[in-house]
Order: sequence, then C-alpha cells, then structure tokens
Amino acid sequence: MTGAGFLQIAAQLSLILILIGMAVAFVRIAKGPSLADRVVALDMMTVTIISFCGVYAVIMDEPSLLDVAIVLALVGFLATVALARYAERRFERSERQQQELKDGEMEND
Amino acid sequence: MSRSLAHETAHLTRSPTPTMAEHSDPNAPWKTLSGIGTSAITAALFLFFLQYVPTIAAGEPVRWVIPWIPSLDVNLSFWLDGLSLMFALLITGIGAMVMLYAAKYLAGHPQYDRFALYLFAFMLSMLGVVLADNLIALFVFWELTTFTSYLLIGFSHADPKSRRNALQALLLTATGGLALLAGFILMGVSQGTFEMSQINAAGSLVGQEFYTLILFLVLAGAFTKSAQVPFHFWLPNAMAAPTPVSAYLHSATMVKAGVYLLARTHPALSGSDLWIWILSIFGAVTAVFASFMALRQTDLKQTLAYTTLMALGTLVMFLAGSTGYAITAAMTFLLVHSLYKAGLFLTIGIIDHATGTRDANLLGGLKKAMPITAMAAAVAGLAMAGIPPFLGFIAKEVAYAGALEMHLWLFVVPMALIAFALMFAVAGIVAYKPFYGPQGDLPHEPHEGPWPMLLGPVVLGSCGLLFGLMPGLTAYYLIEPAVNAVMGAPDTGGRVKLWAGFNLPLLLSLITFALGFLIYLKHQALRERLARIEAKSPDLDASWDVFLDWFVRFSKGQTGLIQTGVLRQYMFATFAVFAVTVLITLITRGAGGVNLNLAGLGLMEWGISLLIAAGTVLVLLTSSRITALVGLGTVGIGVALIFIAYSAPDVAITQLLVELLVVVLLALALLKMPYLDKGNVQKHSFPNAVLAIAVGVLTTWVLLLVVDQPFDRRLTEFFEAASWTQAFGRNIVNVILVDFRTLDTFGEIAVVLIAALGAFVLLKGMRAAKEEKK
Amino acid sequence: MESLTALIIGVLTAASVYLMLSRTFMRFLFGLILLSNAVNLTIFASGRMTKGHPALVPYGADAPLQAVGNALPQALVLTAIVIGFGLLAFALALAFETFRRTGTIDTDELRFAEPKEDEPK
Amino acid sequence: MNSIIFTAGARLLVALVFVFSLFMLLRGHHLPGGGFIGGLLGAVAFIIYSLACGPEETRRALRVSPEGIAVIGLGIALLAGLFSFFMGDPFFTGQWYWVGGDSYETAAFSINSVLVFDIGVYLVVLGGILSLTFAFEEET
Amino acid sequence: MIDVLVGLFLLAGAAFVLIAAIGIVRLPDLLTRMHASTKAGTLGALLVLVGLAIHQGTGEVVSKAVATALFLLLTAPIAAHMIGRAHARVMQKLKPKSGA
Amino acid sequence: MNGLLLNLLLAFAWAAMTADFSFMSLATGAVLGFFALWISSPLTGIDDLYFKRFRRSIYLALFFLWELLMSSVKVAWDVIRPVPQNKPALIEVPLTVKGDFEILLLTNLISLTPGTLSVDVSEDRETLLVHAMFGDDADDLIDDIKNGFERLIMGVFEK
Amino acid sequence: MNWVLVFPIAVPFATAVFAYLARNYPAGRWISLAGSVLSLIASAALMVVVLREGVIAAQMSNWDAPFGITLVSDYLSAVMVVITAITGLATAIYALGEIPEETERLGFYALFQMLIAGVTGAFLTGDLFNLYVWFEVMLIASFSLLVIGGGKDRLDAGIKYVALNLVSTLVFLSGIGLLYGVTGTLNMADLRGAVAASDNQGLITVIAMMFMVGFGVKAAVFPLFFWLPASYHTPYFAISAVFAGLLTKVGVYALMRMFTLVFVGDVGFTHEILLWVSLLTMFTGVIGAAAQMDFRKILSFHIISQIGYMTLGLALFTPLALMGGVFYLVHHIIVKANLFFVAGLAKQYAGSTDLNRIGGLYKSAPLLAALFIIPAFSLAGFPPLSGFWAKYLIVKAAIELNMWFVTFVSLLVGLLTIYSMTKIWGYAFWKPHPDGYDPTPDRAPARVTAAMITPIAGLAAMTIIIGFFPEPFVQFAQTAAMQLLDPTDYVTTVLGVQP
Ligand code: NA
Ligand code: NA
Repeated sequence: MTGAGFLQIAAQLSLILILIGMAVAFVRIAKGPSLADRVVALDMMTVTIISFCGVYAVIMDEPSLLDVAIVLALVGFLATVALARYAERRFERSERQQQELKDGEMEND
Repeated sequence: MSRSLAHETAHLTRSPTPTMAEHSDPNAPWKTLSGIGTSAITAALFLFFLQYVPTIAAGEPVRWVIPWIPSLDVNLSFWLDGLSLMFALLITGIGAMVMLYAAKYLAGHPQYDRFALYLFAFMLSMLGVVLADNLIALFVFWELTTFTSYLLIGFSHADPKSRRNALQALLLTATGGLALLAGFILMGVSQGTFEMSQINAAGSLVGQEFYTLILFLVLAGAFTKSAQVPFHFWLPNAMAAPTPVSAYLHSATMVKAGVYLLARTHPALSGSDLWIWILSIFGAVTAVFASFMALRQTDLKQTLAYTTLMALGTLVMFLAGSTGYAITAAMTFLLVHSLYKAGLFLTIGIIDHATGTRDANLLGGLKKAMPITAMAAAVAGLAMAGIPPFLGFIAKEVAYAGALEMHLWLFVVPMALIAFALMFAVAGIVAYKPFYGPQGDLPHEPHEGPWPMLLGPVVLGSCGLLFGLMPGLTAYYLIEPAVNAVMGAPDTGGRVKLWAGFNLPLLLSLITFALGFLIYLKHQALRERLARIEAKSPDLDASWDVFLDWFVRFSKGQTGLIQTGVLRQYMFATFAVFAVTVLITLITRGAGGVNLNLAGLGLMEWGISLLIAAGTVLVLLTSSRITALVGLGTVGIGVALIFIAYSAPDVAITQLLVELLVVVLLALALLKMPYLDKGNVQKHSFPNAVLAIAVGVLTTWVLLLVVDQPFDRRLTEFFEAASWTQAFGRNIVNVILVDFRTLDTFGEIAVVLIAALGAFVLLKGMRAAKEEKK
Repeated sequence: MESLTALIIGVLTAASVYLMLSRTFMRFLFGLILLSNAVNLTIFASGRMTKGHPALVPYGADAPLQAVGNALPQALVLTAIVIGFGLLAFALALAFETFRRTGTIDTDELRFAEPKEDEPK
Repeated sequence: MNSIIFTAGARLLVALVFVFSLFMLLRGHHLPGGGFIGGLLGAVAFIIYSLACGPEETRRALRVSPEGIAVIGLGIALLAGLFSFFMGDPFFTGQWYWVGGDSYETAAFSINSVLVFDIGVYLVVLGGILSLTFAFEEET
Repeated sequence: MIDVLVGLFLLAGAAFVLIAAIGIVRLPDLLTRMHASTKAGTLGALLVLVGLAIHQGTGEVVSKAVATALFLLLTAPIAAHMIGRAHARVMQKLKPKSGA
Repeated sequence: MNGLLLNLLLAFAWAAMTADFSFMSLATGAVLGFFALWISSPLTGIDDLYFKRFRRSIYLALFFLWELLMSSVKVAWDVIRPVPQNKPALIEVPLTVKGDFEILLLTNLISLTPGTLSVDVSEDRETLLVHAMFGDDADDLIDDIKNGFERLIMGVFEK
Repeated sequence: MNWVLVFPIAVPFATAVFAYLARNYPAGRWISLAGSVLSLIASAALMVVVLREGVIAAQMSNWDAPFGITLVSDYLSAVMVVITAITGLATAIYALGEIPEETERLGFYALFQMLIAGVTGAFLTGDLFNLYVWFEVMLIASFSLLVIGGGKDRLDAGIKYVALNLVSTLVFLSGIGLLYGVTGTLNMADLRGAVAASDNQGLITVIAMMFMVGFGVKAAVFPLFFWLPASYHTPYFAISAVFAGLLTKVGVYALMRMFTLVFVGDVGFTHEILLWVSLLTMFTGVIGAAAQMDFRKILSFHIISQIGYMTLGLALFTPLALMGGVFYLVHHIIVKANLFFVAGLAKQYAGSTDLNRIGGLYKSAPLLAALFIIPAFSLAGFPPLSGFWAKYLIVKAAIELNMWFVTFVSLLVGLLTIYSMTKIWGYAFWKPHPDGYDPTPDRAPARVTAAMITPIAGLAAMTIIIGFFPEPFVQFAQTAAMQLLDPTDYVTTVLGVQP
C-alpha cells in the first residue's frame, strides 16, 4: 500500500470515527438528563467539527476549510457559556422566587 | 302594507321632521346665497332649454360632445330631443321653484347650505341623466342622482329612521344601478357603440344574441329606480326627507328616471313579447296596488307618495305599448303628473309648516286661513282627478285610448280604470278635504304660507290648467316631440285634444268619475278595510330589515369561520392551501414522478443526514425548551457540515456564527419566557401531523424533480471567469456579495439594521414608554 | 447528494410545519428556525452540489482550476441566512415582549387584536 | 456571580476575536470571510465581553451606541454605491485605484469602493447584532 | 512516509474525539464526563490539526493550524469551567455539604 | 515599553508592508519582529525579562502539551475500559497567583491536564475549586498543581 | 438615465440614515419630510423618463444582465413607484400630527423611510432574488412599525402578522431556489425565456403555484389573508394607512409581474385558479367587512375584497382586464390610505374607531365628512370617482368575455362595499355622538389637525382628479397592460442594455 493510499483510507476512517463520535455525543444530547449534560455534549461538537474540517481538508486537499475550524475554535465556546449562564441564572431566579425546586425541574426546562 | 311603515307613518305624523322642528326658524332670513343662487342658476338653465323648444319641435335634435375618456368610448355626449327636452324643462323648471321654496322652508336650519348644495347637485345629475347620450355618461349621472338623493333622504340624519330609509333607498336603487351598468356595458359592447342615439338609430335589438339579458338588466335598473312593485317600498319610506325633497325627487324627477330610461331605450328594446308582458304587468300591478295604498294612508305625504307610485306604474304600463296612442298617453301623463304632484307636495309642505301636522283626519277647513294654498291645491287636485279642461283630463282620455289599442287591452283597461278612479278619490282627500269642512284640532294655528313657498304650487297648478286649455300648442311643442323620440320615428300626432268626441275613452272617463266619487265618499270605511288586509299581507319593508339582519348574521358567521383569531388555525389553513395546491398541480400538470438518486453517497453524507434528522426529531419530541434549543443547535451543525462538505466554507462559517448567536439570544430570552407546555399541554394532533408530513413529502418531491433537470451554469461560469479578472477578487462568493450582486447585500444589511431597530423598539421602547406613562 | 438533501429537507420541513401548527409560540419559532434551514438547503441543493472545493480563484490563476462549488447559491444562502437571523431575532423579541406584557405566548389565548366578543355565538 | 476565569478570558478574547474579525473582513475578497463574517465575529467579540462584564460596560467600551454604528454602516454602504454616481458609472459599480502598479495583476494593493461597501456591511452587522443582544440582555 | 504520518495523526485524533464522545455517554456524572470532552476532545482536534499542518506543509496552513489550536486551548477550558461552575453551584445549593 | 505589544506591532507592520494579512505573513512578521527586538534590545531598552519570559513560556507550553497528552490518554483509557475506575471528587486548592491572566492560564491548564478540571474560583481569589477524576489523594494533587503549573506560570508572569 | 432608477430607492435610505441620527431632535421629522419630498421628485423623474422611453433598465454594479442585478421600470413599475412616493409623502405629513415624540425617538421615521425604500425596491427590481430581499426589507420594517408604540393588541397583531408573513416569505424564497434550480438564472426577463425553454413545464407550473401561494399571502387573497384583518386595525393610523395602501399591493404587483412575464406557459391552469381565488377573495372580504363594527376593521376587510378585483384583472388576462387591474391598483392605494387617514382623524375628534361609540362627525366636522365621502364612495365604485372606472374596466372585461358569474360577483361585491361605506357614514357621521357631545376639530391640537387633514385633502383631490379626468390615467393603464401582456420590450431592454 502506498503512503497516499494509506492516507486516504486513514482519513476516510477518521472521518467515520468523527461522525460516529458526533452520533454518540448526540445520544447524550438526547438523553440529558440535565441541561448541563446536554450542554457538555453540544460543547463537544465544537471539537468534533474542528476535527471534521481538519480531516476533510486532508481528504479534499483543500486548506481553506481550515477557516471554518479557526472561527469555530475561537468563538464556539460562546454557546456553551451562554447556556451555562442560562442554567445558573435560571436556578438563581427560581431560588429567589423561593420555589421548591424538585429534582428534575432542570430537565423540564 | 307594512307594520313598520305604519309605525313610521304614525311617527312622522306625530312630530313631522323632528330636525326641522328643532332647528328651522320661520323668521330666519332666507335670502341666502345658497338659496337664491341655486334657484337663479336653475331658472337660467330652464330658460336655456326653453329656447330649444322650437328647434326640437321642428324635429332637429341637438347634440353636444365633450370628449371624456375617448380610449374607453366614454364621452360626455348630450342629446337633446323631444324626450330629453321635456324632462330637462321639468327638471329645471320645477327645480327652480322647489329651490326657492326650500330656501324659505328650511330658513335658519343649520345645515341648510348643505341641503341647497345637495339639491342643486341632484338637479344637475338628473339633468345629466336625461341629456346624456353616452350610456356610461348616463350611468354616471344616474348613480349621482342615487348618491345625492341618499344625502337628501338622510337629511334628518339624527333620526335613525331617516338614516335607515336613506340607506334602503340607496341600496335598492344602487342594486338596480349595478344591473343597469352591466346592461349598458353589454349593450355597448354588443352594439359597438355606447351612444344611445346611435343604438336607437340602428334599430331594434329584439332577436339579437344578448337581447334578453340586456332587457332584464336595464329593466332591473329602471324598475328599482321607478319603484315598481316589488321594489316599491323604499319610495314611501323616502318621505322621511324634507318636503321639498319629496316634491322634487320623489314626484317630479328622480323616480321618473326609470321611466325616462324605458322611454329612452324604447326604440332599441321595445316590441318583444317579453317587453310587453313585463312592462304591462309590473306597471299595472304597481298602479293598482299603489292606488289602494294611497287611499289607505292618513299622512298626506304618504298618500302622495303612493299616488306617485301609481303614476309610475301607469307610465310603465303605457310604455309597454308601441303604438302612438300608448306613447302619447305616457308622455302626456308624465307631463301632467309632474306638474300636479310637485304642486301638491309643496302644498302639503305649506300645510305642514303652518299647522304642524299632515294627518288627513285632523286637517280640515283651512281654506279660510290659507286661501292661496287652497287655490293652488284645488287646481292641482283637479288636474289629478282628471277633470276637464285640465291637462289631467286629456291625459286620462289619451290613456284610455292608448290602453284600448294595446295588445293586452283586456288586462290594461280595467287596471287603468281602477287606478284612475282611486286617483280621483285621493285627489279629493288631498286637495279638497283639508281645506273644506270643519277645522280639526291642529298643533298650530294655521296661517298662509309665504310667497316663496306659494310660488311653486301656484305656477305649477296654473301650468296644468294652461296646458289643458291649449292642448294643441302643448302637444306640438312638448308632447309630440317627446313621443317621436320615444317611438324612434315621427308619429302622426294630433291625439292630444281637449275634446275628442263621444268615444269609448270618454265613457271610461265618466265611469272613472262616478267610481271615484263613490270611493271618496266611502274612503274612511275603505281605509279601515285596507288596513285589515294590509295587516295580513306580507310585509316587504319589514322583510328588508329581516334580510339585512340575516345578512349581518351571515357575514358574522361566515367571517367567524375563517377569521377565528387563533393563529394555529390560520397557520393550518395556510399550509393546507400550500399542500393542496402543490399536490394538485403536481398530479394534474404532469410534473413527473420521483427519481431518488442515492448512489455514490458515503457514510459521511448519511451520517450528516442522520444527525440532522436526529436533531429534528429531538426538537419535535421534547417538551423542554432548552433541549429543543440544543436539538436546533445539532441541526444547525449538521447543516453547517453539509456546507463544509460541499464547498461552501463562507456559508458554513456564517451558518455556525448565526447558529451561535441564535443560541445566545434564545438563552438570554428564555430566562424570562414560559415553559413550553406549562398549564396547557398540547396533545399531539393527528391532522397536524398529516399536514406536516404532506408538506414535507411535497417539498421533497418538488426538489427531487428540480435537481433531476439539467442545470444551466451560465451565471456560475461567468462569475468564475470574471471574479478575479474583472472584479479583482478571488473569493467568488464574496465577490458576488459585494460586487456582482451588491444590491442584494445592501438590502440584506438593511434588514439586519431594521431588525435591530425593531427589536430595540420592542424591548426598550415599550419599556420606556410604559415608564413614561407611570 | 441532492436527492439525500431533498430527503433531509422533507424531514426538516415536515417537522417545522408540525411545530408551527402548535399553539405555543416558542414552538413556532423553533419551527421557523428549522424551516429557514430547510429553505436554505433548498437553494443550496437547487444550485447543485459539488464536493470539497470552495469557489476560490487560486493565487496565480485567473479562474478556478477545478470544478468548484457553485458560488451563486452560496451567496444567496448566505444572504438568506443573515436575513433569516434578523427576522428570527425580531420574532423572538416580539414573543418576549408579548409574554412580558400579556403573560402568555399561547396563541390560543392571544386574543387582544381579535377579541372573542367578536365571535358569533 | 461573574466568573474571574471567564472575565479574564473574555478580556483576552475580545481583543483577539475583534482583531480576527477585522482580519476576516479585510481578507474576505480573496478568501473565506468578508463583511458578514467579519461583522458577526466582531459582534461575537463584544457579546463575549458583555456576557462577562455586563452590557453597560460593553456599551461604554463601544462608545457609540450599536444602533448608531449600524446606521452609520448603512450610510457608508450607501455612499460606496453613490460614489460611482460621480464617476459616471451605475450604482454600486466598484471603483478601483491601484497602488504600486497599474492593474490588478501588478498592483501591491488597491483602494476600492468594494471594500468600503464591505466595511459598511461589517458595521451594520456588528452594530445590529450587538443592539439585538444588548436589548435582550438588558431586559433579562 | 509523510502521508503515513499524517494518516496516523488523523486516526489518533479521530480516535480521541470518538473516545471523548463515548466518555460523555459512558462516564457516570457530569463533571467526570467533562474531563473526557475537554481533554480527550481537545487533544483529538489538536492531533488532527497537526496532521493537516503536516499534510499541507505550507506556512499559512501551519500558522492557521497553530492559531486554531491555540484558540481551542484558550476557549475550551473556559467553556468547561462555565458549565462545571453552573452545575456545581446548582448541585451545591440543592444538596448542601456534599461532593459531586 | 511592553515588549509583547511592540512585537505584535512589528508583526502587523510586516503584514502591512507586504500587503498580505495572511497568518503566514503575520507569523513571519512576529518571528522577524522578535529577532529584531532581541537584536535591538540594548537600543530600545526592552528589558531582558521579555526574552526570559519568552523562554519560560516555551517551556511551559511544551510541559503543558505533554501533560495534555498524558491526561487524555488516561481519561481515554478510563473511558474505554470495561469498568471505569474513576473516583471523582471536588477539591479546594489554595491559590497563590492573583492576576486575572495568571488565574486564567492556571485554570485552563488545570482543566486540560490529567484528571483535573477547574470548576470555580472563589470571589476572594483565595481558593480554586477543582474537580478531580481520580481524587484519591487530595494533597498530592494540590502539591502537583502548586509545584507544577502554578510555579511555571509565576515564572512567566514574573515582574 | 441609469440613476433615475436608483434614486427612488437610495433617497429613502439616505433619509432613513439621517432621520435616525437626528431622531432625538425636531430636525428628525423635518428630515423625514424633506426626504419624502425628494423621493417624490425622484419618482417623478423616473416617470418622466419612462413616459419618454417606454421601458428603462439599469444594470447595477455595471454587470450585464443576467449576471448582475437589473433595475427596470415599465409603466407599471413607474406608476407604482410614484404612487408609493405620494403615499409616503402623505404619510410623512400625517405622521407629524399623529406620531408622539417618544415614538419618534425610537426611530419611527427611519423605519418608515426604509419601509418606503423596500416597497420601491420591490417595484423596481428586475431580479427575483433581489425582489425577495426587498420584500424582506419591507416586511421587517412593517413588523417594527406595526408594534411601535406598544399595546397588547399590537403585540398580538404583531405575532399573527409576523408568523404568517414569515411563512409566506419562506415559501417564496423556496420557490426562488427551485426556479433557479430549473433555469439557472434569477433575472426575471431572462427567466421568461428560460422558463419557456424548460423541458418540464409541469414542474414549472408547480413552482408557479408555489409563487402564487407565497405572493397570495402577501397580497392577502382568499384563503390566505388571515394576517391582515388580525393586524391592520392596531397600529398608528399613519402606519395602517401605508400598510393598507402599499403593502398588499406589493404582493399584487409581484403576482402581476410574475404571472405576465414569467409564468405564462399554462395560463389555462394558473389563471383559472387565480380567477376563482379572486372571486372568493372579493366575496369573503366584503362579507368580512359587513360583519365588523369598527371603522378600521371594516376598511381592513375591504382591502381584501378589493385585492380580489386586482387579481381578477390579472386572472382574466385580457388587455382590458389587466388595464383594469393596473388602474385598480393605483386608485386603491390612494383611496385606501386616505380612508385610514380619515379614520385616524375621526378618532382624534370623536374618541374611538368603534362605530357604536362615536358619531356626530357630519354635523360638527363637515370638512372631514366631505373628505370621507370622496374616498369612501370612490372605494364603493360610485361614479365618477376613481373607483368607478377601476370597477368599470374589470366588469367590462368580464362582460366582453361573457363571464356572467364573474360580472355578477364583481357587481355584487361593489354593492356590498356600498353597504359598508354607508355603515361607516351612518354610524360615525350621521348618527349623533352617543356621549352627546360634538366631536369638533378643536378637540385635537391645531397643529395635529392641520398635519393630518392636509394629506387627506390632497389624496381626496387626487381621487377626484382621477375620477373626473381619467383619460390620461386610462391611457397610461392601457399602455401598462400592453407592456404586461407583451413583455418583448421589457425583455429586450433588460437583456440588451449595454452597461
Ligand atoms: Na339620455
Ligand atoms: Na379595499
């Protein structure tokens, strides 16, 4: 097997691994149970897409895809931050309202 | 007749024209510009038309044309022949006197100026109707008379009855008007010209393709305007208007517009069996019905209203014929009726003004206090009764002669006899009874009317007498030219004579007198009988209210079905329309079947697709907002992956950034927003699901068809070639955005800006406004 | 890939329609987001899809040297995405303010412009 | 309430992302990027700041109200189009001035109206999105 | 030879990404799961970027890859910290005096 | 004069001069700028500290990458082994570094390295709440952090 | 000559920028007014050139059609632009009286000017996607203007308006994508040929129907009009006037453009459907109006009903019918905007728009009464006001085709329109005020009254002028209709112009 051939196979395989990774992460998104769990899984997507871009750029020999990765690396965390802040504030708010927060309230958000 | 009309009558009789009583001041100055000015102009117009009498009598019609909308064959073309001249003279002559009368009658009324304006405008419109040659121009004037009379009938607008009756008159005549419009257009289109004189000259339309339709449409207009049974009920109700209006609109002119129309279109439309039967029957029934109703009334104004109806019926009945006698009868009767009816209306107005009532039972013995009024009434009443030597007598004679000549004489003659006899009786009630015998218990002490109000009745009454005394001149200058115009060909003439010898018509006249006198004597008893019959008979006027009521309820019901106020129902309908439309079109227009080409797709494609689908399902199924948001994020990521994989990094970056911002904004907003299903858990809905799936399937179907087509890459190739060499940019997408299609981008940033300003308005502005209020 | 994309679009559209038929306005907004995505993909797929080579003119060349993605639909989609975002943001602000002022975004209960009294009995 | 870690990170990232947004704006004509992406990134920069330090402080840091920025951006974009009026060209025709050469092939760089337009786009997107975000943030 | 190296980097990176994802699902509680996503995930991405940088070899790509890596290293822990903090605060207040 | 700022300035100047704002160009500019500064340091008065910090930064980076690799392998192994062996715990670590950026750097590094994740910093900046995946021995862990990253960071940020 | 097509769009945008920057000062409103005057001048210039040249086109950014975006104006576009500018100016004046200062400070004038810009852009563009963009500009501006000033009813109205319009926009956008997918082009003149050349005409018809649905929502035809009666009675009167006058007309315009220029391959199907849609639109609209007891709600439903006449003109697809449609379009903008203006002033005087709670305007505000009568009876199709000629053309076209049912419905709806207009007249004007006071003009500040009555009088004068001297307008509509039916000029002008 040539190096190039190996590379193609490895890259394709990598792509599949990454996509499986996404699917697995999605399981956590779907399952939850808490908001934080879902957010962690969504946060995971950032690195997954960056990796996807990297692998795909190799496969296609098209470095411009790296531009997507760089943007995502820089600002992708913001969604996580916003959602985390939401979770925190939501909690504080309901606590301020002195509501009895039952287990699972966060799930039913 | 109607319960509600009876109520109406009582109401009117008790406190005649309430606003009048409130506002008008008999001592107020009446020589205002509006009053004197309008009468003067109208009188001048009368003189203007008067000078054409010899010309027209000599058989030379005059035509004026002012181009209006040449590209639509609509011109302000006027046609002055015997028919239009007679009408024009009546309109301007009676108009001038009525306007003068009104100036005094309504002196001091706060809205008198408007009244004068409306009346004047009405006069001009009516003049337009009778002069216009172009059918569309005629229609324009026709509708203007409808409109101005609406304003006039509703003059006492504070009174709900007045408003109701004005609306009734408007809607009924407008209904006919619209039919008429269709008829005119059809006539114009089928004849190739909109000039009535040309259509008439070209000969009869009978037998042509659209004749029947045209006839029905024109008759609909004529019958509603001229209040033929069963469209009659608006006319007595229209008596809510001030008396000068009634005198003018509802006796002399507007209601005759329908008759005029039948006369004008006579050459083109008459002669068919349909024409003869319809006009005879409608006219006769109207005439007889109206005569009885006239007798039934106690309010003199109502009585007159019904006699007007009777006259209209009679005229229509005679226009059914095509013989010289029938037409001469119609024209003579038309002339005499206009004169005496206007006179009588004005007289009633004077009585009303002076005594405060119009109740036939109360009135009596006014001759002493109001001698001139009594004189004028007498002259008019005699004309109405058809006593020689008044023109009314001649009219009646000719009418009988005409009736005997008509196809349906067996039907027409008895009907005419009944009508004329009743008319005789009514003339006694209106013109004789109030002035003679014992004086009743009146609201005010009677006094003679002022001269501006007396002028009209006196002059009009005198005309009735004068014309009767000079039948030859009247016939030569007025009646025969009109008859010629209606016949569409020169008539032999010579039928209008005071003395035509001992003949059948004279015999019929004598029978009429006898019968009429008998009825007059028994009229009280008869009136009570009629009232009992009326109470049992169907009430068209009340049906009108029922109908309007039903219509409003129907509207509300219908609208409530559609405009439910519930967004999801609107949304359902919108999507359903989309689905049904697309589906039907797909199937019936042969767009083709689905060709699903999934070859050559790797795991990547399927993986991304599944990710999107999974995210979608999550959004769909979850009852948690944040889970839905995360699901949306997943979908967004999946879509971005497609963009990455299929060569669109710019789009992918934008998609990801926008997705990010959506999450940020929603995370901010959701803090203060309700849970998805709090309190009102919505069950999953089967119809919604079916519709949703249908829309989804159809979208896919259409897109599959589209991508199955060959693709024209012209634009793309140009952009690829020109991007660097002509637009000096290497990122073709960006070059398209900022150079090839700048305007799109400009509009787009405007959207972003406006959205931001709009959100600012919503979130900050309302808060600020609220705080300011506190 | 166009065929598969068409299927994805069908799924997205169906889901969004279902969401938009809901009485909770937030669900409507979620549906709107999905539908925007579906429409963007429609435009993208309509321009036909090319794998892996962005529409860039390489340095030193006057035009792309290989088959690159169709740039025009990309520009259109880009425009549509940004416009869609603006509209969504406005709609969200509207929902937000509506809830704050009226206490509900259940569209069955939002009857201020077309009150129930108007309905025929 | 505020996290020291996030605040510190935000300080660093604001500058970084903002500079990066300008970078994306300027290179957009040749590589992925441009006014939209730049503007979105610029907005994200200040959103990071605003999530960390609050919208008031961010407004202070911006000095000009975001709505003002957006409106001015639209004005700039419009001017970029109207400029060609004075050159006798149709609306929005790109006006190019080459520096260090006499054509696009030889010039070192250019001054052009297309970039001005893209700057307008950048400002509108930046200002518009910040305005939206602040409005939401300040109301919650 | 370089291709093989690149391939190995890619595979390693992808493997780490996959493992991180599995970790998110398998590990028992939130904070523990975050170890997986933050560390293994980030490393996976870095390895892929290294692979890409080697594969392309141009300065531009290398510098971009480095920048991407740096940005990721800067932002990923911040994001993790924010979730962890939110979670910890909620849990702390829910069940006072307990660990995780 | 801040050396870093000047260096960045030089990098941009380079990019501007070459009319090329690509990363390559900027990186070249940065490297060239660094050398320029280094060479000209006697003239510009940029102290040794900048260069010293630079060396320490390089060391910190290498150390960190190694730790990242190790930690990831450890976590990965725990993820894929049939029965995860982790014993998670929240540990409070006293903080010596006080500056914003020092704290940021420390917490980020902690998060990215074996078994530890920065969760929160107390308002008074005295303690750092760390989640440990293998929290058998809290003191060991605290020692590792204080002697490892924290010391290195303090070196980089030395004034 | 190129630029006469640009300025009607650019001027309102520039005005918006300046008006926004000056929104906190009185200058803001004068800038808006001055900008509206300039817009009118710019549109008039466009009209002059179009009258001279027939069809004119300009290639934006100097790229040939179909590559760049074309602005193009035939008679129809030109008159729509002029009428937009007129309505804009009228509204700008009216707003001086109606709009409170707090609202001005929120950027009212900027939003308003951008709305006008969006509408104008939609009329002038020759590019399908660009049309979408202008639709969006218009739409988002209208969203903002609808809710500006607050109130629960405006928010509720906003929700429905936004929701339904967003859906229609997406349908439209999706249609654009699909059409591009079949033809590969976006230029409307180019599309004519490309669509005709397509192998799958059935598919083209399917896409055409998607456009019809999308535009149908915008135009508020049956059964897609829900958003209109749900919202048009809630905003400021100045705003509802502009909405009523212009916004739905953009939908009608788009239908007219697309279904005369591009989708003419299956007229027997598409236009037949449009015919029935039109009749139902006319009828349900007028029935809806009959059910209302609120000044503005009645007017809102009548918009729907009249839209039906316009689309009917398109559906009948004869020169005369299209001519009627064009004439109707122009007439209705003037009249309907004016009626909403009148409603606003009536509310100022009498305190409400609920017909049961107002009255007495005829007695104490005769000028307003006269100024109501003119547009109201014009709307009802009373001759010789403008509405009569509009209706006349449509009815005549139907009669020429021997379509009796169409004729019947057209006339019936006219009758029912009279009913509604007289209802307003009877309740608001003739009936005494239920609270027993005289709603006189001095119940509002003099400045307010002056600002509000000026545009009303101006538009009423236009109604009368069109009614009494219709010949030039009829001829214009005739040429416009001919251009629509035979777009050869349009196509060659767009595709043949060298930049
Ligand atoms: Na005539
Ligand atoms: Na209307």
